Amino acid sequence: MTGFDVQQFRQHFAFFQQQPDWVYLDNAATMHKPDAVIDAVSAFYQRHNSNVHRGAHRLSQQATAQFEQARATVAGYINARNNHEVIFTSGATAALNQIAFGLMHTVLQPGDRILLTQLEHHANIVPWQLHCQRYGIIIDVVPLTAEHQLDMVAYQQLLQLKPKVVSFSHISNVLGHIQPVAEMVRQAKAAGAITVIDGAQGIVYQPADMQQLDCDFYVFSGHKLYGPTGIGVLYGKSQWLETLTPIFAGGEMIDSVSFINTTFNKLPFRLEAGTPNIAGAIGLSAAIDWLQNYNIAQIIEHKLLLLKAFYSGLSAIKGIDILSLPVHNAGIVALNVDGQHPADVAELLNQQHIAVRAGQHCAMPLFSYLAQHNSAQHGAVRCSFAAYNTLDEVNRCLLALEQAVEILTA
Amino acid sequence: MTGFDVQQFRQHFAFFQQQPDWVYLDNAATMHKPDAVIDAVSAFYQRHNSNVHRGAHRLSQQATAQFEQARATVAGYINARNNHEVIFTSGATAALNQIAFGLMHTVLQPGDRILLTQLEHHANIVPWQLHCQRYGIIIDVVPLTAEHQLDMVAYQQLLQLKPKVVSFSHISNVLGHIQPVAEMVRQAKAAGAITVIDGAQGIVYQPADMQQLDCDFYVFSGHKLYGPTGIGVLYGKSQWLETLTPIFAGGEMIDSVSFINTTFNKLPFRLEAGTPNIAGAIGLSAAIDWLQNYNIAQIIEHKLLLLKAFYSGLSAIKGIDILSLPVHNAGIVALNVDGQHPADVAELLNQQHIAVRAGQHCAMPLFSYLAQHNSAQHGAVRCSFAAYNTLDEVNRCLLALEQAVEILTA
Amino acid sequence: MTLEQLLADTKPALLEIQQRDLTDIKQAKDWQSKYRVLMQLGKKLPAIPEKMKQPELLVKGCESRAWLLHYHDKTADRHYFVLDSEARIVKGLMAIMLCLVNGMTTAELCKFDLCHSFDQLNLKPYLSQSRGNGLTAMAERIKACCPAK
Amino acid sequence: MTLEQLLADTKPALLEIQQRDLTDIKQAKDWQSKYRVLMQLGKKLPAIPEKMKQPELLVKGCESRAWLLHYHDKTADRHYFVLDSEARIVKGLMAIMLCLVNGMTTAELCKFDLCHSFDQLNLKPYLSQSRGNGLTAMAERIKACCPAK
Ligand SMILES: Cc1ncc(COP(=O)(O)O)c(C=O)c1O
Ligand SMILES: Cc1ncc(COP(=O)(O)O)c(C=O)c1O
Repeated sequence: MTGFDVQQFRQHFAFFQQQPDWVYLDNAATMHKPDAVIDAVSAFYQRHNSNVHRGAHRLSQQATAQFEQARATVAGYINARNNHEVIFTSGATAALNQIAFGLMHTVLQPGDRILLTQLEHHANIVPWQLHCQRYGIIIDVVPLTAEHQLDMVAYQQLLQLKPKVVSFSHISNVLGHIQPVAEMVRQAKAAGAITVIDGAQGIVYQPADMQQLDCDFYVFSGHKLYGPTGIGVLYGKSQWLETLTPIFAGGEMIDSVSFINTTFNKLPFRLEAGTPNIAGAIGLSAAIDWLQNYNIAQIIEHKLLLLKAFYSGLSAIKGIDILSLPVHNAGIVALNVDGQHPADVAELLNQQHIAVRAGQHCAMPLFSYLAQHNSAQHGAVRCSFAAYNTLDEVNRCLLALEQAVEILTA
Repeated sequence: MTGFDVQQFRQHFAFFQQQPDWVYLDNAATMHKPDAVIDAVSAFYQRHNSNVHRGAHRLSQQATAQFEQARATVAGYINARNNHEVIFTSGATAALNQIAFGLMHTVLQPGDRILLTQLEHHANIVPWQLHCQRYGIIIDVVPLTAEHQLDMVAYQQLLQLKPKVVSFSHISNVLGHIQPVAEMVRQAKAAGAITVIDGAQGIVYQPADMQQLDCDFYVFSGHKLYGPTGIGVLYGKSQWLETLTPIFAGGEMIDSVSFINTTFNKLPFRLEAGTPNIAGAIGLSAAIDWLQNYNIAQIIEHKLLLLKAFYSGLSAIKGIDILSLPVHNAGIVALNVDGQHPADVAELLNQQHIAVRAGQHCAMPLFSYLAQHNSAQHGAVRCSFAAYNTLDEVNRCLLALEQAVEILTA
Repeated sequence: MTLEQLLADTKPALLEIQQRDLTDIKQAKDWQSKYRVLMQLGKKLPAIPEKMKQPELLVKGCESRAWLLHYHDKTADRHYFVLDSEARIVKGLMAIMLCLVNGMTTAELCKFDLCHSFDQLNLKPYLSQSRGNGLTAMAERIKACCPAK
Repeated sequence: MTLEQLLADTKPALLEIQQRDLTDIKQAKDWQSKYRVLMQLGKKLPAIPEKMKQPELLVKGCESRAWLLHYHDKTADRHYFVLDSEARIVKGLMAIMLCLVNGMTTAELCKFDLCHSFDQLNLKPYLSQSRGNGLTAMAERIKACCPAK
């Protein structure tokens, strides 16, 4: 019994009234938005719409104040040292690209090494690959153990190769496994590396404390944290944000422009070229404000209950191969039905109005590893749970899965 | 007398009911949003919210269909040859950066030249500068005539230097002058150059026809076209979009990923890494759908009426120095009060609830040119008119300006 | 295995689907029955041997892979296709698609409206704009065999 | 012109502003009167000579430029400032800011709440988060003269 009232929580989401037939378990892809977020976005457009940082008029000054307040809200939520350590981007992918692009030349030189892991999302692989190939930088990869956990012994050994940058995800978007990020940052720092955390899934599970974690960069997307699409956060320590070469140049990010020479503005503006997603930032901060009405520990407990019920239900269905571990799991379960293509399983769930995702979940390197050990050569079905999911929905999903297995193996 | 009913048009904007005291003439910075746009964004979140291109479930398929329909709407509006020639970005600035970054190496080689103009927005200068400096590419600049028009003789001469890329704005965001883009594209193509048009202001004045203009790239921002913030459009001919190196790498834009090798997906996905601004794209297409209820020729005529009234009122105020020409003007007027700092003028207008912008409007090179010829060394006050502005508002602005002059010159 | 053989093997399968299964699908009482039929369809088509699955035949759908082989009998102006997919339901749906277009002339193929036909079979939702199941991609690839005007 | 001279010239100007103009502003009947006073304030402050306007003194506001000189009398622990701005209204507002903080000790400066004081003068709207008029930037720069804990 948790103190968390899921029915009360659910009432904040118009989506569930609009789509009462559906059980939405594709939360790792994107989350639904509480009314507070939708209303904040509408209210901005209806009452305060203006461009920011530019206005000689009060409307623009008010819009700017709201936008900067949104930055302060995010900074407060992740306990940044300074508001200007929060850079608004269009999403986690954009943020990771800014980091990878921005560290080339300035920090990373030909022959240097960086360290990633086998379970990263493509957004934390491809940006590095593209630039590293071009500049002659070597990428090492932390392998997994038989339990699909990061191999921490190998991690320590790879750190001895003195990578200049170590970048890893807080929580795997496929398996749901919570990585030991605090320990990983500590070891990486001891080895002298810059640490980058892909928090796209992590921030949803639990607010991350930048001063405590003490990583150099942390990124996430608004749309996965009850917020709007098109907005994301690049947190960085001032020193490193100052070092990054901006990936975008334009309006507000420069200080003076001539055809001879251009100088950059200070943080956060130097990394926010052009008109930002003002309504997006305001919507994200509304999401955070709203979320803080709830006790995060109770939400975690509620999700744990769902997870337990799901695992125990799964064990009663024949031929289910579960790729995710139940411990240190943030509420994401990857699974397969023995010998069946995950697309077929997902399609039969879809017919029963259970929304899940099937495939390789933008983590092909992880699946090429998993394929050696499991029935995962075609990817997996992923059920991802959010705070607004109920035990009843877990049961509906289990029943639908049973039905799917029956049809597939008839 | 135009057939355009501005009061009816205005009723679609909640903003004017919410802020009845204000005369908003900062439309070149951002425009207000009709209810249709705000409602479309809310409705997406309330009813259809899901991630796109990924779903094994119908919710995601519906969201994808809406997102792709938005692309089709934009493509139709600009008469693109193919829907996939429309790439969604976070704004015009992002689009211009993608082009500049993407042409380096693939098209532009050390020693090559590109051609810009003296009146570009920073977003069409700094991205080129940054990459060109690094790769040893030479930037030439089309100068202005005494009337602050592009010097077309000089343009032809500079084209003889065989620039590989020519990039210019459709409409100056400072002066409002409509450039002879069709002729400029024709000449640039005859000289063998790739043509890029910064349509951030142009698309607001008039839908641009890609097949008729036949430029290679055209970019604009949603928020200046009655749409949401955080969304923009990069139009490009398929051939050139295929050539661009993606500035962002990530989820959907790749085809297969391993730590050894990664291959890109086809258009439009290869240039849209990560979760796009789904609600933003849907909002922009709602703006276009809504706008098409009106006759664009009548809107242009209405704006011309406003402009005429404004110019004739200005001529009655002593000491006004107008930088913009009234002919071929899209509804943007840059001016100064003799000997006064534009920030002071704008502040006195602000006190009277007239929202205008003062400064260099992200076009410093233009102002360093204008400063040699005019009272413009500190920038200018910019009054920019939209279809929803009324003659009454023009008059209120003129009265306020008179009052400001009186106070400043007392 | 040669293309000729594959084409030859595909023909009777399509005939059977057309004559029996399509009616079954159209008349299925519940979704379960419909899916049971769909999943059988795929099995009836011959599989494309692994070594014939050249990368350029791959039809990119996001979540499952499929392959398409095209043969144009120029003398008779007839288009023939063979396809395969990793996922059974998708393969079943693609088999139906194949039934509808196999043996068409260029003119027929060009004006053929797949969406409409799927609609009549109560299968329209599968032809959404999503690339999710690769079905739309397959439809596009088939259409692309129709020469540009 | 030296910093000493500038400081010396600034002092009486600030005194006059403090004693006369601030009350005028507070009691202004309409915005026009308030602005007429504001615009006079700037004129009372001595201008910083062009050649003393070093780039590092520039306070970046988006729409008009301003410069700040800081002098810390370490013996008496007093902070003194001189400023200039291209725009008259902004300069007037900054002059008020200066009145409030000139001659403060480090401790006083650190705990000084500019926003609150502006509020009392009915000038709060000018200290928004906007960098538009450079006023907030100036306030931040003044505060930055206060050593970090
Ligand atoms: C772990 C992880 N990293 C990065 C991303 C990319 O996020 P976005 O698509 O919002 O840019 C995702 C989401 O798909 C993710 O789960
Ligand atoms: C001509 C021109 N180009 C580019 C831009 C940049 O647009 P955005 O800030 O929306 O990226 C603007 C708007 O400020 C503009 O007026």
